[in-house]
Amino acid sequence: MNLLRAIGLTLLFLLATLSSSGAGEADLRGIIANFATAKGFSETGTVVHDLAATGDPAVEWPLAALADGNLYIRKADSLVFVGKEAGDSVELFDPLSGEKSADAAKDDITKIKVNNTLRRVIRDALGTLTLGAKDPAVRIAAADTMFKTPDAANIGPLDTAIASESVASVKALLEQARAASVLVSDRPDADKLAAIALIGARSDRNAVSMLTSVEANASGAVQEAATAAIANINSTLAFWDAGQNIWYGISLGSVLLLAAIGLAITFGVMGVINMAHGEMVMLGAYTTFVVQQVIRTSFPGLFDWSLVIALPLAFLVAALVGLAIERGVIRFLYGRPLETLLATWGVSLILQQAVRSIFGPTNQEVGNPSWMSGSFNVGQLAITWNRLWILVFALTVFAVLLYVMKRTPWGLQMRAVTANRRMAASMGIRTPWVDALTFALGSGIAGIAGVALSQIDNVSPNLGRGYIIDSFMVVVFGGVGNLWGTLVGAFSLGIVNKFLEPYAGAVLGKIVVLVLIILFIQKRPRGLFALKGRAVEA
Amino acid sequence: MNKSHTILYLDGVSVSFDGFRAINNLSLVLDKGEMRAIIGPNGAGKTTMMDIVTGKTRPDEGEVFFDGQIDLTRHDEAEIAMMGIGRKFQKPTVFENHTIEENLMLALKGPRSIFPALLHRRSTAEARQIDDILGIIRLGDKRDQLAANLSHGQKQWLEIGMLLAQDPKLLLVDEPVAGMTDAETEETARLLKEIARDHSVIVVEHDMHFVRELGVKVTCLHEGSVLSEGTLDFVSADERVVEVYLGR
Amino acid sequence: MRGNFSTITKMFSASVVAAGLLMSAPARAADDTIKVGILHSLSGTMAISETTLKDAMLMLIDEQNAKGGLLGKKLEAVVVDPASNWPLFAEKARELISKDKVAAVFGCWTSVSRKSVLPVFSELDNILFYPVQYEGEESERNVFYTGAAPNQQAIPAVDYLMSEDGGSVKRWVLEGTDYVYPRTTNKILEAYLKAKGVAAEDIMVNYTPFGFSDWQTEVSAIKKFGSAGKKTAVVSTVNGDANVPFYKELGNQGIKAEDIPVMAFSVGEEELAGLDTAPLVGHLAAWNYFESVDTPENKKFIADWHKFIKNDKRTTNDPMEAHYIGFNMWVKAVEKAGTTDPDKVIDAMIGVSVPNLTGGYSTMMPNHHITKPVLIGEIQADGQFETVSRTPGLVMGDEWSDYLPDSKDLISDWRAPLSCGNFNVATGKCGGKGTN
Amino acid sequence: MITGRFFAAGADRRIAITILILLAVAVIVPLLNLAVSPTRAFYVPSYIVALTGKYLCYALLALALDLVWGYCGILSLGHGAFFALGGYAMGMYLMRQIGARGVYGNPILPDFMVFLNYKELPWFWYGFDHFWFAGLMVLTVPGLLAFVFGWFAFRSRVTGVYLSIITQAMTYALLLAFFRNDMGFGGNNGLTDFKDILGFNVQADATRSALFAASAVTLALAVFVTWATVGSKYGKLLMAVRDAESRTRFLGWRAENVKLFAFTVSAVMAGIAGALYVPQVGIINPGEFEPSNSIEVVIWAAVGGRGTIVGPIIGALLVNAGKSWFTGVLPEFWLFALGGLFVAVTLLLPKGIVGMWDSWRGNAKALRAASLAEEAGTDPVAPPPQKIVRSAATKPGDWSSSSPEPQPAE
Repeated sequence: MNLLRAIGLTLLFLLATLSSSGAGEADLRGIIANFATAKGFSETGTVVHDLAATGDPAVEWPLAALADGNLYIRKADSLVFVGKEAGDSVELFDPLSGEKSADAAKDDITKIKVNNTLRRVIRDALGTLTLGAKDPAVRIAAADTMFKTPDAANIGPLDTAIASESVASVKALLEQARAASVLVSDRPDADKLAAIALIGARSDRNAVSMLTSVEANASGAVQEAATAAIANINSTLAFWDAGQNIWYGISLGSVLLLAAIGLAITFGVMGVINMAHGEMVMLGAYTTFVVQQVIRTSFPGLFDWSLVIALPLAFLVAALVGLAIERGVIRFLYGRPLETLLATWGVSLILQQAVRSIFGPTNQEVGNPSWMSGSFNVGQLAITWNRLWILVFALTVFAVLLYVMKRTPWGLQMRAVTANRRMAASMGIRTPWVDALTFALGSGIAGIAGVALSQIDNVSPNLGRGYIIDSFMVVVFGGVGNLWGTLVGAFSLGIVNKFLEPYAGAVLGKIVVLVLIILFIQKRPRGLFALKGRAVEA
Repeated sequence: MNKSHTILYLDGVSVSFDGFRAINNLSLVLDKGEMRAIIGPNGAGKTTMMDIVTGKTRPDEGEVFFDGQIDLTRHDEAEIAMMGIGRKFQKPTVFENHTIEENLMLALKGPRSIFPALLHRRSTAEARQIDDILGIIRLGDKRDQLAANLSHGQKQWLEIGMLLAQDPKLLLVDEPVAGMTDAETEETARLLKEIARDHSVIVVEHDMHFVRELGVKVTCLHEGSVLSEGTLDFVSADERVVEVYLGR
Repeated sequence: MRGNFSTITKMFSASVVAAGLLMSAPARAADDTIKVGILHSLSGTMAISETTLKDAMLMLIDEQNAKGGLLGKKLEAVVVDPASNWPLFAEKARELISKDKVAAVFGCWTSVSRKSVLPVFSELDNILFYPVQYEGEESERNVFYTGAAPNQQAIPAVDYLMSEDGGSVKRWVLEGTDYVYPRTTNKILEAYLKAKGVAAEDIMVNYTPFGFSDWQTEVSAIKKFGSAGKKTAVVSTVNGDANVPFYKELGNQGIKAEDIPVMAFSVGEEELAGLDTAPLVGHLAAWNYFESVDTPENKKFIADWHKFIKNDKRTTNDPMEAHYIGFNMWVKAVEKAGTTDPDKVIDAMIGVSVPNLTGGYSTMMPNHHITKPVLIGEIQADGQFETVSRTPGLVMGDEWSDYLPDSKDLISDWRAPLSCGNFNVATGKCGGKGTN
Repeated sequence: MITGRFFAAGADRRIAITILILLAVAVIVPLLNLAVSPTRAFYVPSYIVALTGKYLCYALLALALDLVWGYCGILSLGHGAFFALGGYAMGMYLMRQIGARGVYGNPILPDFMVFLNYKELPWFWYGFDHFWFAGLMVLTVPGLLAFVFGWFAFRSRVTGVYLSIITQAMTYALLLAFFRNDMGFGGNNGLTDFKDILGFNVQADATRSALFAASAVTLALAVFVTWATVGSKYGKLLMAVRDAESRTRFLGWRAENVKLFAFTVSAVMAGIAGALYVPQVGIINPGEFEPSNSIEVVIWAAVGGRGTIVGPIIGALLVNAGKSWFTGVLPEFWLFALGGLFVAVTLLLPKGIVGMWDSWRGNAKALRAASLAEEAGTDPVAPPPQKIVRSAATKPGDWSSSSPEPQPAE
């Protein structure tokens, strides 16, 4: 394997230095045809190398297709094609000209198998080939690849690329890639020390990874420099690790907040112990699933908007179900909180089984729109987009809710009914109506929480069960009836949990958090932000 | 000041909830055997004062002494109750799922731990005491009925009866005639006066007729402190009191 | 109103009485059918996996009936719901055997459900077919294990990762859900890796609770562990529900299969159906069957399945194949024994050989485990696995791992005269290791 | 004395009948199982013995819960934890009895410890080879946990919903803890593969019958003890705390001690139920700590009628029989049925079957209690306008106009 790569890279080096003379199309076809006869991954790998060795930019497309598993051999004539699946058949294109050939049935063609190792080989080969690409993003990816798979042979092409690079940030990456390659070459120690300094400045995990292998293989000054650089990076990383824990804690907190915030309304404001709250979250998640299904089949272009479309629908679905529960069950049980607990538990069983009967018991696929995928770095902190959006979303929901409660007539009525029902009723507020709408609001918010949670968790009938206990803990910890308490409760539980996790492990961490909550409730029986005074104790 | 003759001694007591000062530098002294009426508008701190005396609320500052030497701020409700302070709530609170007799039995003075209660058998002395109290509160013919079925006024009496069963030295009675008919009010006043003969009593009440009927010293609270103190006539002549009650 | 309440009470009591009567009514003993018990959770947390197996069994029984039944009688499926509740598994097993008089039971998922019904099966002497991969360390007379033992899944998977094709992995993360299967599998793997010369500091073991959903810390720990300059892989025994958030986090934190591949033992087509697999292409799983396997038997099986379940999107998976094999073996053994009497069938089972779906034959071995090929597959963008490696021959399930100190001397052979599930070759006695 | 009261009091006839039925069942069922030939009509098959034995343990658990919920207003959503702890104590004894008969043949270490490479028995397993010690632990472990938990919670006056939720947190934390393999309790698999109890094979019909009889007798005893407790002055006090906790405090009672005693006794009863349950079902694992299990216990008590002694027993038997029947006959629908039962009982039968029966039969005491409620209006759909709506959902089902639970969360 390493041998293969070495051969490949030497060839690449050769071609790069010889500049892109380009082999004839016939030669390329000849090499590509070898795919049909190659047996096993290593032989296919050889063909990839041969192809890359030509240095012809035309091989980029077939190689990329191979990496994606889209390169096929037609059984009838052993010709190689780039394929594109279209229903039951596959559209075939010539690998070099891109000319469309006749469609083929799946049975008539064989896919050329790739595995991780082969994909890596292709990635490396493409890395060198795409150093001169027009798109800076592709050049960055190439530089990144070459940094991770350093090879003395890369120095040449990298030098060429650095000389012609105009974007400063890309240039820096290319220089780091070159430094990495210098470290595995037999260049003099002085060059290597300079390279270590350059890489040390990166101060990220990849740099540590790179320097660790240098440390293991080098000796003398180079080794010492590597050790020092590693120690240096590690101390920086330790700082970032703490930051990372906080970020993870905030992120977990935002999930808890989303799950609990609807409960803060139904439980906190209305005093209804809604055990079916988790199922409202689940309904929201399933609404997202249905929306995505419709979009996938009918409007594929709208996929990135699917969550935005799902939000109001999820709110509506959950709110309507909430309304039905309130009108059908809960309104008969006001003032008997523990009985609402039992009744809503029953409702939750029914909802779960209903969803199971309709959608089946298995997980449903809810895709991440492109803007929710991947991550970006802040310093050494990898922040995933979905977590960030969920945080933003949770805070937005919180702010809107706070606004509704504090600044709108409806919120005023809601608070009036909570504070003094009789008085509110005598002032012309239709209290049953306010009750129903408040419960619907709480449920609706649980529904939109479901949209967000569908992005990070299973969409299955059991989805809600996983959140219900945590949600109650958050609301109780924060102080019932206080939205700010819920906010603070969610984030503090999230952060405490994430700080405990690396030391105690996930299981023990969670147990410790639960025990802490139990002890905390002893100390402050009404939570963090409890109202004090006579009124609440009466 | 010498506390030895006092049954209740409050000095400089303050308590606040979330910044709201419910009791503000309140001082109040009740002599042994005295009956005192406390009046004051809503929010004057009457109930909070009772909460402090009975150990439900801890004062932020100030002294609270019972019987001259017992510092009440160091004890909780049950201890204070055992020392001899009985309290009737504003809203009559009796055990609605128990019979009247059982209500009294639970209130009777005696050991208050679990195991004696488990093995308890009613003695003839206890039965006699219960009979006596039933006579005083005029519920003898309803002894086997559930408390839930009593009228509002009867529940008030039952609660007073439960206080009597405790045999306290000091009774705190919060709005005993709220919601009573005139006849019942009169009867209650008579009952309280009878009780006051051998107990110290504090009565909180809005009903001026009732207070007048009691004919005792009156303290008017306002915004957590004593506004005026003296006979009812004296207090009701006080301009500040008039202002507080009638509004500016 | 009062009247209404009485009516309701009356109705309620009436229905209770009716329920009682139905309960106590003796099961109509129909001699013209052979009953087959299906003991899979249809509700609760395990329903997600087990419901499919119930349907698969119903399909297999239908097909067998279409072929004319068994011993001239029709087969009749008796479905019960143990509701993911382990004591209920035992109760339902007892009910199936004692009340419904089934000839064999196909069911359970997870070791705990199997362990809870074991005493029932040995007491009432009936047969259980267990279709899921498990940790081994067990061989019971009344149980046939059609799922993979660790050596039919874990060890070939690790071998593949260590090979050049697999990326010559040098550093290992053993990530699992905290229960017996991952614990035992990881114990075996640790011993195996150390025997292969992997240093202790190159192995990281971590456990998370069931249904764990916040993987940020764990994934970043994997990333950190993987940045030591050696090729790193994750061997995941993460169970069921926790997988989706795990893979989502992997994808989002940018852990690519080319850099740190994840080899899973509990992730099959069914689990992937709940995921967008595009960011996961190249991550691996080891099973004895993939839906993508291109054989005529498999094609027919999938077509039958889609027809039966009336949904072209439903996937097939390894435990379904295990039931397919187990059921066919049982049918064959019953035919061979000429009776459904469990005692005779148990004896007849050993040596029975039936086609599996991956183009070969599986045989029931004397240790009540079967022979299977081991396939390593890579996740594809369409949610299927692409086989990247396949053991050259069939692998025989090894119930007592050779890599655990306390079980390496044990073997199981249920043929007479040995008839022992834990025969100690060192002491020559049946009954485990003896003194410690 | 107490026994005199037992036979004399007409109102308590129901208790006497229950106890007599239980004792009779304890004798007759084993007889019908062991002495009657399987072909006869009266034969009780073994699986029915095992099944009903299990139900009796559930009934005991429901009765234990009812003591704190029905009589003291403490809605514990964590009683499953006490049940499971009692079960684990018994399970540990049964594990030790396996001895060298485990698959690895290790005379000291249970199988799961062998394959998890334990070298020696963890300290907390010491002593469990003796039945008396295990029996003691069955009582003390749940009792101690309840005592410590209750001591903290009641002293800090954690009530109502808060208490319910922290009891749930307690059982959830224990669930997670027992799932951990490092705890030394067998992790997810729990304890299983039992062989002997007191030298008798747990699989044998005779042992099963004996366990069944033991369960029935224990339940009868528990009924008697609960009845005696509830009927004593302490029992009155318990209900007084339920109905007006602050009043009891101002009368000088320590409400926290009153609750703590009931909570601890109840936990011990739950522990005994668990200990009887384990040898009959043959497994104990962390699933028993599942919060949903504890919630289900509450519904048993509610269905039968909380605040009564016979109610929880009837409820537990009926719901579990229904569950067995439904999961066999209509497996896909049984959750609908269970969920529907939860809703229907809370809405239509707030007093449960027994309470309903009482008001139906015009039982004098119940009528008296109901009279006031009827005054307040009996229509559950339209709450009477003259009362505060939140507390006015009072229906004929309620005992009285005052809510029997602690105050709402607000």
